[in-house]
Formats: sequence, structure tokens, C-alpha cells
Amino acid sequence: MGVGEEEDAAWGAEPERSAADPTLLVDVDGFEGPLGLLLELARTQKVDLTKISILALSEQYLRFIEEARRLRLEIAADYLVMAAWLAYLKSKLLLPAGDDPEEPSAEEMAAALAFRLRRLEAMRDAAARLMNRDRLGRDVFARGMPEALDTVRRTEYEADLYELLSAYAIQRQRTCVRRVSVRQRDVWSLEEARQVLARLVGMADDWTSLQEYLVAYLARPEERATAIASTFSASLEMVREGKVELRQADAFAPLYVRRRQTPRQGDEPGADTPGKGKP
Amino acid sequence: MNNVTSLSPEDRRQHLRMLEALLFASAEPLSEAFMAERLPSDVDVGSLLRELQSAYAGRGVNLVRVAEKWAFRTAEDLSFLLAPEAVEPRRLSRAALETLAVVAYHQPVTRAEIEEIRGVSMSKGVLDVLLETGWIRMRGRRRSPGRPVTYGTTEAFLDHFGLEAVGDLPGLEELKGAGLLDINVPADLAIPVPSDSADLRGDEDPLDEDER
Amino acid sequence: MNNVTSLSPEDRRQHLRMLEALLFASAEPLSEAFMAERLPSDVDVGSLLRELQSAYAGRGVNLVRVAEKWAFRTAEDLSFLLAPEAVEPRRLSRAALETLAVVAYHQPVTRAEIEEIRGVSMSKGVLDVLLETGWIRMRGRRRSPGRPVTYGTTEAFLDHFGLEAVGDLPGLEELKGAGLLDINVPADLAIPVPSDSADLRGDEDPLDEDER
Repeated sequence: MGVGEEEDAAWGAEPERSAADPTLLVDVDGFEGPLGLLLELARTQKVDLTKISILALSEQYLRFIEEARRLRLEIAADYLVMAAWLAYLKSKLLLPAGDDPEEPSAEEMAAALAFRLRRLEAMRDAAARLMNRDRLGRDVFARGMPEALDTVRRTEYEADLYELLSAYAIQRQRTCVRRVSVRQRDVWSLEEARQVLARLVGMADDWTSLQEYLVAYLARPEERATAIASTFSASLEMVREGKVELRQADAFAPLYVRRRQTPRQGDEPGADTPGKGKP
Repeated sequence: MNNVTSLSPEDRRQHLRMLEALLFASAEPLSEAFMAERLPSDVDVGSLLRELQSAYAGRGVNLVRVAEKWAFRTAEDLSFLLAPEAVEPRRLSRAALETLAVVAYHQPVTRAEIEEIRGVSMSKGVLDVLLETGWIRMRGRRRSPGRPVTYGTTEAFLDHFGLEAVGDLPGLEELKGAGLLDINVPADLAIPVPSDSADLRGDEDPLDEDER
Repeated sequence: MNNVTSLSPEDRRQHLRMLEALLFASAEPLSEAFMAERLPSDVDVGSLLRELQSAYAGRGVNLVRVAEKWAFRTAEDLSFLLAPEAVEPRRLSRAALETLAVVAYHQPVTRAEIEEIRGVSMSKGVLDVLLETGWIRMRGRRRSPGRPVTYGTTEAFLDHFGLEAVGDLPGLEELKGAGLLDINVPADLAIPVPSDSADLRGDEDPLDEDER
């Protein structure tokens, strides 16, 4: 048992209290603190707090603390501080008023203590009145089956006519361009021609007309010109690399091509014209 | 019960108040037996409940019977209030916008035809989004192998884009004039004159019953 | 509002139904702004609420004002009927009760000020329990050495104790007149009034980000 800070358990049954309680030992076990204890003591005076004798109250408190000490009760510092302060107040109240204007008079100090007691009592009353109100969940009740006041989110799409039309125009135009580029593939690239040539030259060892080779691979007459031009360019490139030989009898005569027969010796500087003029 | 009639109107009013409070505060619908237990023994709960029900009939809250039990419920016609719709505006993706345009100009059009015109294959989501907007609809099925669904635009489409009819969509020359199409587009680029007539075309079959 | 008078009785009845449904559906008090948002824009919600309040005045369920908001609650005199169903709320200890009263009447108030008024140092548990009830909250920090946290009451506090505002705390005027709401002794010239206004006072700073 001890007079100390209020217990950690803030939930709990209120202790039964009565101002007429003959023994204050019950209150020692309470959680009220020194001011609360003073208030309890003041109630035993059974007078209006505004008319309370602070001197008498102080003496009562000091007697209470002495009794508790005699019983070797542990007393929390809060209570001892109050006891010291009250002992000081008591001595001041008993002595004639000093002249020190800096220090509050004993009467002022007593009035301040009386004020604090009244204020604490007021708070206790307020707490009681608050608790006696009709309380939600005890006296009045909220809707038992609340219906959700949720907001349903719905997406609404937006677009305007200009966006629609430009989207249409852009994609139609894009597919147009794509079709044009398909036609462009009808033009043999140098790379394509070179691949075709390399593959075809590998099929025959003897001189073959470039035209003949190509004709077999040209489905459409309109591709002939680009095919010949690209293949010719490619063949010159391959001659330069020493992979094929070319032969032509006259200007505008058919051009013959064959795989290079004799491997070249080392790095001949004139290697780019080995096929030319070989009948 | 006979003793009901002997009750004063004040008593009856008080019993109605009690029922009101019980029903309001309860987390579940209440049975008549449960309520009778809490009211004075001579009370005809059934008749009081019917009185309460008719008192609340035209109100924002109604007393309804749920599985032999009673509960207050907000009036059905006010459900829009309790869960109001918040509209979240969202822009259509580029793909959706392009698809919508193709549907508008080329309707009735199948998915394969849209892909052919746009030159790209299309994710399923695009048509779903457009159907969700309410701007396109499934019209019917093309009378061709696989019977593909044909799509067309709706009245909501015309409404949203401020068109009187799909025929008002600008043609080739107008698109050029508006600077939307290059002057140099190939001459054979055909822009159809769209029609969203509700009548199925010669090559369209109606949708199956469960698709509509 | 002028246009209210021009509304037909049928419109007014419909607006009352809408308010009824909204308030009835919710267990939490609703602000006028919330309700106004869900009703047609020309509706004077305040006047409708007063009409609804008087319509329900003698009923088993009443329309009450709580913290600037409105809620349906069972009539106070019928608690005997409902109490058996209710879970007995845990009782607060005397220390917690006193502390709650000090916070309510002296807010915004610091822990040191609570201890000064109660004349006892306080275990941490008491404030924790009160914070847990949802009846008090940390408001901010007093602009004074140590920047102590200030405490105040919440809307749930008002709702629980059936108060419209902290100005309606029982005996408040009386206490104010007696100067018993002063924290300092002797009394200041200015008579403080408790305030749970969300706005911080001149001597309060906001809480740090992670305390909220």
C-alpha cells in the first residue's frame, strides 16, 4: 500500500468514497494526489470551499502525513512536497505579514490554494455530469445497420471530333505509305542482287549469261531493269573481290559470268580486273 | 387481439416509438417475437408493425420485411443518393481512337477488317473499351467464313461527337482541306461514305439471341 | 434562399425523403455540406433539416445535431429498451474521468497543465487510454519551452456525450463565471473558454508530421 502516483490502470472501478469515512486510510490507497487528498479533508469540514479555513486544512493534512509516516507507509514525493509547502504556509499564516512586496502574502497563497481546490472540485463535478449525460451506445443508439455512403467511380471516356478525324487521317496515310514502300521493294537493292548472284553463280561452273541467270528469277518484266543494274553492280563488286569472272564480247553484247576458276596468287594489285577481256 | 383496442392512443404511440427505436438500433432484422418480448405483454406487435410500415411507406426510409423479420431500409428509388456515381473522365488511347475512327468510317466492319485497314493486329481490350464507351456496338455477323461480328457506331457516338448523322463525317476532300490528310495521298485512297443504318446489310446476319 | 419558396411541395417532400435516407443510412453524423452535395443544388438543406428534426421530435428516433453535423439517434427515454442489447461500455477510472473533464473544459491543454489542475503527476497510461477512446486527440504543440503537446476533444467526444459543441458542456458558463477555467493562479484578466476548433491557437504550433 502506498500513497503514490495514480496507478497505470486507467480503467477500473471507482473506489467507493464517502466524505464521512471515519478512516482516511482508504484514501491513502486512492489515486487522487495531494490536492485530491486536501479536497477530501476539506469535505470533512463540511463547509463551502470558499469559506474553508486553509490553516485548519493544512494542519489536518500535516497530521495525516505524520500518521502515515508513523505507520511507515511509503509516501510519494508529490504528497511530501505538498506537506512541506503547507508547513511553510501555516507558519506564514501564523506570523505577522512581512514587508517583502516581491513575495505573495500568506493570504494570497491561501486563496490560491483554495482556488485550486475549488477548481479541482469543479472538474470532478464536471466529470460526473459528463458521465451522467445520455451517452451514445449506452443511452442513445446509432443506426445499427449502417448502409454504405460510398461513391461509385465510373469512367467516362472523352474524345473530340478533331481527335477522331486526325486519328483516322493519320492511320490511313500511314497505311498508304506502307503500301508504297512495298512497291519500292521491287527495286533490287545491291545487297539483294549480290545475294542472288552469289547463290546462282554457285549453281554453274561454266560461263553463263547474266541475263539468263536473272530471267529465271524475274517474274515481272518491270523489274528487269533494276535487277540487271543491281546485279551488274554487284557482279563488279564480286569481281573486285576475286569471287567471280565476267566476260563480254562486244559493247551491249550479253554479259557472261562464272565462278572464278583459278585462285589468285597473293594480293595482286590488279585484282579488280581479272575477268575483263578473257575470251 | 382485443385488448389493443382498449389501449389509449398515447400508449399506442409509445409502443410505435419503441418499435421504431428497436428497429433503428438493431444490427440485424428483428423477428416479431424478439420485439414482442421487449414490449409490454398486451401489445399486438404485428398490427403495430403494419402501422409503422404504412407510416413509412412514402418516406426516404421504409420498413421492410426480410425473411420473416423486419428492418428499416432506405427507399429503393433513392439508392442513387447513397452510392452516387463519380465520373472520372479518361482519354481514349491512340489505338482506341484509331479503331473508333475506322469503325465510324467503314461500318459495318469486322475486327479483321479493322486490322487490315489499320495495318496492325489489335488487342481484345481496344474493342472492349470502345464497347464500354457506348460509342460502338455489335451490329450483326458477316455472312462469311467464321461469321465474324460486325461493328458500327451508336447514337451515343453521334451525340458525343456532335454529329447529326455519320454521313456528316468529312470525306477525302474535306479532310485534305482541313489539313488532316496530305495533299499528296495516293489518288486511290478511298474514304468511304459511312452509314450507320440500323438495318443489316445484305451480307450481315443478325447477332445470336444471347449476344444482344 | 429565394428559390426554395418556388419549389413545389412535391419537390420539398422528395428532398426531405433524400435527407431522411442519407441520415438514416449513416451511423456517423453527416455535415450539411456532405448532404448538400448529394441534393439538387438549389436546396436549402438547413431548413429541411430543421423540418425533419421537428417531424421526428416525438418519435422513437430523433434527429440530433452533433458537432455541426446531424445524425439520427434513438430517443433518450427509450434507453431502457435498448440497454439489454448494448455492450456495457468499459468504465473509465476516476483519474481518466477527471483528466477527460480537464481536457474538455480547458482545451487546448498540455499534460503539465492537466497535472497542475489535478494536483498530481499523471501516469502515461491515462492519456493513452483517453486517446484510445477516440475522445481526445493531440492538437498541436504549445509555443513554449519544451514545445509540449496540447490536447483537445474530438467529434467522437461530442457524439458520445450528445453535445452539439464544446460550448454546450454542462456547467460551462457557471465555471467560466467563477474563473475556474483559468489554468494559472491567480486568474488572468482574460477568461479562457474551451475550444476544440481545428484551428490552432496563437500559442500552438502544428504537430510534427509523424505525430499525426
